[in-house]
Amino acid sequence: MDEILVLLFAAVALIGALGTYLQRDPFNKLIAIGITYGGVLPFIIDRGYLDVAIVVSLIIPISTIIILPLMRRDLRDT
Amino acid sequence: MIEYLLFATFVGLLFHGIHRKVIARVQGRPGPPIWQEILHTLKFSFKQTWIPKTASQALYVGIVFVAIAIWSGALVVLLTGGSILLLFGVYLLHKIVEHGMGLSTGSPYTKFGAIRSVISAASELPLLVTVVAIYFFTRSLSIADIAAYQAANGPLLIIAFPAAAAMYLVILSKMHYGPFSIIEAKEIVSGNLTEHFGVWRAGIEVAYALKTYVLLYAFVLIFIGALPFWLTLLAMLVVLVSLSFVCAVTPMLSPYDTVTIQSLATGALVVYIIVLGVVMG
Amino acid sequence: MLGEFLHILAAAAVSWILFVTVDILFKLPETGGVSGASAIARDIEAGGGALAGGTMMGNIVCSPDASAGTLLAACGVYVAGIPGGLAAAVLVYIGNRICHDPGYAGTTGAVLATFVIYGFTQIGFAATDFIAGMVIAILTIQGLSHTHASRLLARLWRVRE
Amino acid sequence: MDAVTYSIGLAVAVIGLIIGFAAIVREKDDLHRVLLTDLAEVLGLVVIALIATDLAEALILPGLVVGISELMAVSEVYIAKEGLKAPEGPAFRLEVMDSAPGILALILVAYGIVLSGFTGGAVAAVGVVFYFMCRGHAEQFELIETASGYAWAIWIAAFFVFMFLPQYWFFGVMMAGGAILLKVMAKMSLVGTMRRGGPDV
Amino acid sequence: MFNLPNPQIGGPELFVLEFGDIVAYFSPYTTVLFAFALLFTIFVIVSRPERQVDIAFGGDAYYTKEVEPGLLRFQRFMAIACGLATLGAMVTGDVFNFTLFASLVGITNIGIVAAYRNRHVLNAAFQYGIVAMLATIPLFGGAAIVVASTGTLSMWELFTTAVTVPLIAKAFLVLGVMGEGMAPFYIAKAEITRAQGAPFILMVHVSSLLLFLRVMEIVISM
Amino acid sequence: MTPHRSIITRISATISRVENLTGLYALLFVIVLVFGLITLPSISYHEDPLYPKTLDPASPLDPYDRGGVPFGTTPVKSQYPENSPYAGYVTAYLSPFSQWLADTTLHMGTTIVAHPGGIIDEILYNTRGFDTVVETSILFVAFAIASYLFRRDD
Amino acid sequence: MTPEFILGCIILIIGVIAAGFPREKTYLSRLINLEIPAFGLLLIMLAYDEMLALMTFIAVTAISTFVLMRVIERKEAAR
Amino acid sequence: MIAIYVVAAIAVFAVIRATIERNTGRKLPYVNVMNFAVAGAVVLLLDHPLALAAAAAYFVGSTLEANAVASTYAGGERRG
Repeated sequence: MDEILVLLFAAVALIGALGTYLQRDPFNKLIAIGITYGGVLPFIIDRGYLDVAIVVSLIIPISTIIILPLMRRDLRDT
Repeated sequence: MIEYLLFATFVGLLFHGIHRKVIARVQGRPGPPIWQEILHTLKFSFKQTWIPKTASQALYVGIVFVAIAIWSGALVVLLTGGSILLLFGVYLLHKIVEHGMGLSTGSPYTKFGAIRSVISAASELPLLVTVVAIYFFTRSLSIADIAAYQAANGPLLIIAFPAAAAMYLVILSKMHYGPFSIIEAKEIVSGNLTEHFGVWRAGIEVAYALKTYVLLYAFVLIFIGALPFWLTLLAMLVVLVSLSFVCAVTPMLSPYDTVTIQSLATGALVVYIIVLGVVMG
Repeated sequence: MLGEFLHILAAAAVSWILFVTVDILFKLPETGGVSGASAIARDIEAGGGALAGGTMMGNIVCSPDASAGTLLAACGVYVAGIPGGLAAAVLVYIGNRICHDPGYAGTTGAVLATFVIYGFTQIGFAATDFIAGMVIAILTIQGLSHTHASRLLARLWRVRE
Repeated sequence: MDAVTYSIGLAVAVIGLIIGFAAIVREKDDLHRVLLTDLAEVLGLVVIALIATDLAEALILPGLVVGISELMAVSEVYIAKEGLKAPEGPAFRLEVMDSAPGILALILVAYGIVLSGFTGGAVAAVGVVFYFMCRGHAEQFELIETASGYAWAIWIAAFFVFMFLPQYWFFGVMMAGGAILLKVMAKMSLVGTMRRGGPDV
Repeated sequence: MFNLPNPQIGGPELFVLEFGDIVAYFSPYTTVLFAFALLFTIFVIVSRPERQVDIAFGGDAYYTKEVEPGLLRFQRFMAIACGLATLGAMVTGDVFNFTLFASLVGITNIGIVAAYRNRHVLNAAFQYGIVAMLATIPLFGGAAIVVASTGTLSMWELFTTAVTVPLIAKAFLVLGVMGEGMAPFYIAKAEITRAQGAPFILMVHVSSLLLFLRVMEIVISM
Repeated sequence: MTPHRSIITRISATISRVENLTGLYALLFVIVLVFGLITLPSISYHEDPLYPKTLDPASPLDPYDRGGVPFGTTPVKSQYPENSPYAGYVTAYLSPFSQWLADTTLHMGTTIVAHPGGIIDEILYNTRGFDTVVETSILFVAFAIASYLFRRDD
Repeated sequence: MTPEFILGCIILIIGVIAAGFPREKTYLSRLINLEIPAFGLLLIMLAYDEMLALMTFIAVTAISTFVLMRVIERKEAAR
Repeated sequence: MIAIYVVAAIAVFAVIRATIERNTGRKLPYVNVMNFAVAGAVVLLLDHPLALAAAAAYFVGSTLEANAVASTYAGGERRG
C-alpha cells in the first residue's frame, strides 16, 4: 500500500469517524460507523491478516444490529 | 515478654486515667482518680458475661481476641526492632476491630459506631504518609535502622517535623474524648462498645490500653530516638499530656468534617513528600 | 496507462449492461425484498426519482444482487480463475440467504459474470479491469444522481414489462 | 516498536484518559457513567497495547474479560437499583433477524471452537448472543452455569498440570484451551439469554 | 536463588512459592497480612450473621430482621471468594497478578453488597461498582507502564535498586487499589455498612485495608 | 444549614454524598494524570522486553511465528525460565488441523496460533498461568453476581 | 510509526471526545459514539500486530454493546 | 495497476457524498458504492483466494448492516 492509498483509505476512516461524531440522527451515526470500518478494513488486509478481517467484518455488522432495537420507531415516536 | 505485656497494659490503663484526669482539670472539674481505668477493667472482668442473642457469635467473641492479639503483636514488633510498616499495618487492622465490634452485635447503636468508624477511615492516611516520609530519610523502615539514623543525625522530630505532626494527628484521632472520636460519641450511647460488656469489655479495655502504649511508644521511638527506659516513659507521658490538653479544649467535630480535616492534612503531607522527592532526588 | 483506463471503461460498460439486465430480468424493480428497500425507494421518489428505479436501488443496497455477483465474480476470477468465480457465486448465495433475499439474481449474476469475465480475460482484458469497472458501474447507478438513475431504471423496467 | 512510538502513544492515551475522566467528573446521570466507564476501559487497553510484545496480548486478554464481566455485574446492579423491567409490548423484529442469526451464529461458533481459548470463547459467544437476541431462547441457566463451573475446574486442573507435572504440558494445553473456550462462551452467552425473561419470546 | 532484595522494608523472605514467572513469597510482613486475611476468612466460614434489631418509631416495638437463606448462601460464597482473593493478593510476587487479585477483590465486594434489596445499599453498591471498574484502568495501566519501562513485572526484579519504576506507575497502582478497595473514600462503604451480614460486610473492609497495606509495601519497595 | 458555611463544611457536604463518589475518584485520577503528563517524557521504553515479537510476513504463522520445532524447544525469553522447564514446547506446537492450515494457506496465522498451542498459550497457561486462574475466577464471580440478581425475582 | 498507528491515535482522540462530550446527550448517541474509540484501539493493536487481542476485543465490544443496549432499552421503556 | 487507485478514489468520493447527504434513505446507496469499492480494494490489495472470502464477508456483512438499518428506518417488519 503506497502513500496515496494510505491517504485515501485514511480519509475514508476519518470522514466516517468525524461523521459519526458530528451527525445527530442516530441512523446517520450508525451508517457513519459502517463507513469508518470501510476505511479501516484495507489496513487489516494490507498486513495480510485475512482471517481476522473476515471475523471482524462479520462481527461489526452484528454489533450494529445489536444497537438497532434502541431505534425502533414505535419506541422513539412515543 | 509476658511480664512486659502486663506492664504495658498496666501503664496504658494508667495513661487512660491520667488522660481523663488532665482533661477534667483543664475543664475545671475534679475528675476521676487516675487508677480509675484499672479498677474499671478489673470490675468488668468479674461481672456476669454472656453473648447477645442477636449477635453473630463467633465474630462477637473472636474480635476481642483479635484486638488483644494485634496490639500485643505490635508491641513485640516495636521491642524487637521490626518494620514500622508492620506497625502501620496493625494500626489499619485496628480499624477492622472497630468495624467488627460494631457490626457483629446487631444493635443499631453499635452499628452506628461501626459506620462512623468506616467514615473516619481517612484517619489512617496520615500515618501512611509518615511512613513514606520516614523512608525518604532513612531508606529503611526497620525500627533498628531508624534508631541508628537518629543516633547519627539527630531526632526525626526536627528533621521531618511534618511527618511527626502527622503521626501526632493519628494518635490524637485515636484518643478518647478527642475532637476525632466520633465513634464513641455519646449521642450513639457508647458507639461500637455498647454491646460488649463483662469480660469482653475488659478484654477490649486491655487491648485499648496496649494500643495507647504502643502508639505513644512508637512516636517516641520513631521521632525522638532510643532513650533509656525511664526517659522513654517520661517522654510518652509528656506527649500524652499534650494530647489531653488538645482533647480538653477542642469540641468534637461532625463526622464528615473529621474526614475532611484528615484528608486535607494528608493532602498537605503528600505535597510535602512530593517536594521532598524533588528536592532529595 | 491510458490503455488500461480504456479497458476499465469498457469493462464498466460490459458489467453495467450485464448486471442491469440480470436484475431487471429477475424483477428487482417490482417490489422491495425487505421493508428497508421500500423505504429507500420512497425516499428516492420523494427526492424526485422514479419508484420502480428506487426499488431496484433499494434492493441492491439491501441484498447482494447481480451487481454484487459481478463484482465478487470478478474478484474470484482475479484470484483463482473460473473456480474462484464459482466460489464467489456460492458466497453470494450465502449472502442472499443471510440478507433475507428470496431471489437468485445475485447467484445467477455471479455465475454469468464468471464466464463473461473469463471470456474477456482471454482477449486481453485483466480481471482487475472488471473489478474497477464494476465499481464504476455501480457508481453510475447509486452514486452520481439518484434522480436520473432511478428514472433510467424505471424506463428500462417499463421496456421489460 | 521504537521508543518514540511508545512515548507518543502513551501521551495520546494519557490525554484521552484526561478527556474521558473529565467527562466522568462532569457527568451526573448514572447510566451515562456506565457508558463512560466502557470508554475508559478502551483507553486502559490502549496503555496495555503499547507494550508491544507478546506479553501485551497476554495481559490484554484477561483485561478484556475482566472489563466485560464487571460491566455485566454493574449493569445488573443498576437494573436492580432502578427497579427496571423488561420493555412491554411486541418484540422488535426485522426481516434479517429471521435469516441472518442462524448462518452467522453457525459460522462464528464453529470458528470460535477452532480458535479455542479466550478469543474463541469471545467470538463464539458473539454468535450465541446474536442468536439468542434474535430468536429468543429457552431458559437453561442451570445447565450453562454447571457447564461453566466444570470448565473452571478443568482449567484449574490444567494449571496444576503445568505447574507440577510439566512433562504432561501437551495435555495441559489442550485442557486449558478447551476449558477456557467453554467457560468464556458459556458465561457470555448467558448475557444473550438475559435480554427477556420467560421462554415464550 | 531467590533473595528478597530489600529486607529492610518487609523483612527477609521466609518461604517462596513458584508458579512459572510468578513467584509468590512470604516475608514477615506479608505473612502477618496473610494470617489476618486467613483468620477473617475462617470467621466468614464459621459464623452466622447477626440479626439486626429494628426499632419502630413512635412505640416500644422492635423486631429482629430475618436472614434470607438464599441471600446468606450467596453472600457467604462471595465473602469466601473475597477472602481467597485477599490471600492471593497478600503473597503474590508479580505486579500484574496483584492487580488481577485486586480487581477480583473489587468485584467480590460488589457482589457481597449487591444482593440486598435495600435501595440505598444498592445505590451505594452501584456507585462503588462504577469506581471499582474505573479503578481497573489505573491498576492495569500502572502494571503496563511498569512492564514497558522496566521490562519486567516480577517484584523480585523491581525491588532491586537497579530498576527504577516511573512515579506515575506507582501513583496509578495506589490509585487503583484505592478505587478497588475504596480504602480512603469510604462514603459508599458507609452506606454499604448499613446492610446486614456482619461477617461478610466485614470482609469488604478487611480485604480493602489489607490490599492497601500490601500496595504500600510494593510501592515503597519499588 | 447556616448561610455562612466554612470551606471545610462545604467539602464535607460534598464528600458525604454517595452520588459524588465517582466524580471525586475521577477528579483525583485526572489530577494524577495531569501530573503524569508532565513526567511522561522521562518514561522511556525498555528496549529488551520479555517475550519479544518477531515478524516474518512470509511465514504462514505470521504475527506469531517464533520459530522452533514442534515438540521440541523454542527459545522463549521469559522471566524465570528455570521455573517452567517445558517453556517453549507449547510455542512451536501445531495440532494436526492447524498444521494442515499452515501448510495450505499463508494468511491464517492468527487462527493457526489460536488453536491450542502457540506463544500466547505459552504465556497464558504456562509461564503466567496463575494470572489466568485469577482471571477466570473474576469471570466466574462477576457472572455469578449478574445471574443471581437476574434470577432473584423469578 | 506506521500509518495505522497515527490513524489509530487520531481516531482514538476523536472518539474519546465524541463519547465523552457527544453533541446530543442521549444514551443512544453516546453508545454509538463509543464505537469510534474502539476503532482507534483496533488500529493501534493492528499497528503492533496484536491480532488475537484485536479479535477478542472486537468480539467483547459487541457483547458489551449488547449489555449496554439491554440496560438502555429498559431505561427507555421505564420513561 | 491503476484499478486500485480508481477504486479507492471512488470510495472517497462515495463517502463524501454519503456524508453530505442528509436523508437516511438516500444516504444508503452512496454507502453501498463505498462497500463495492472497499470489497474490490480488498482483493486488489492482496491477491489470494482467502482475500475473496474476506471481500465477500465484508460485502455481505455491510449489506446486512445496511439492510437492517434501512428496515429499522422503515419501522421494522410489518405485522398483520
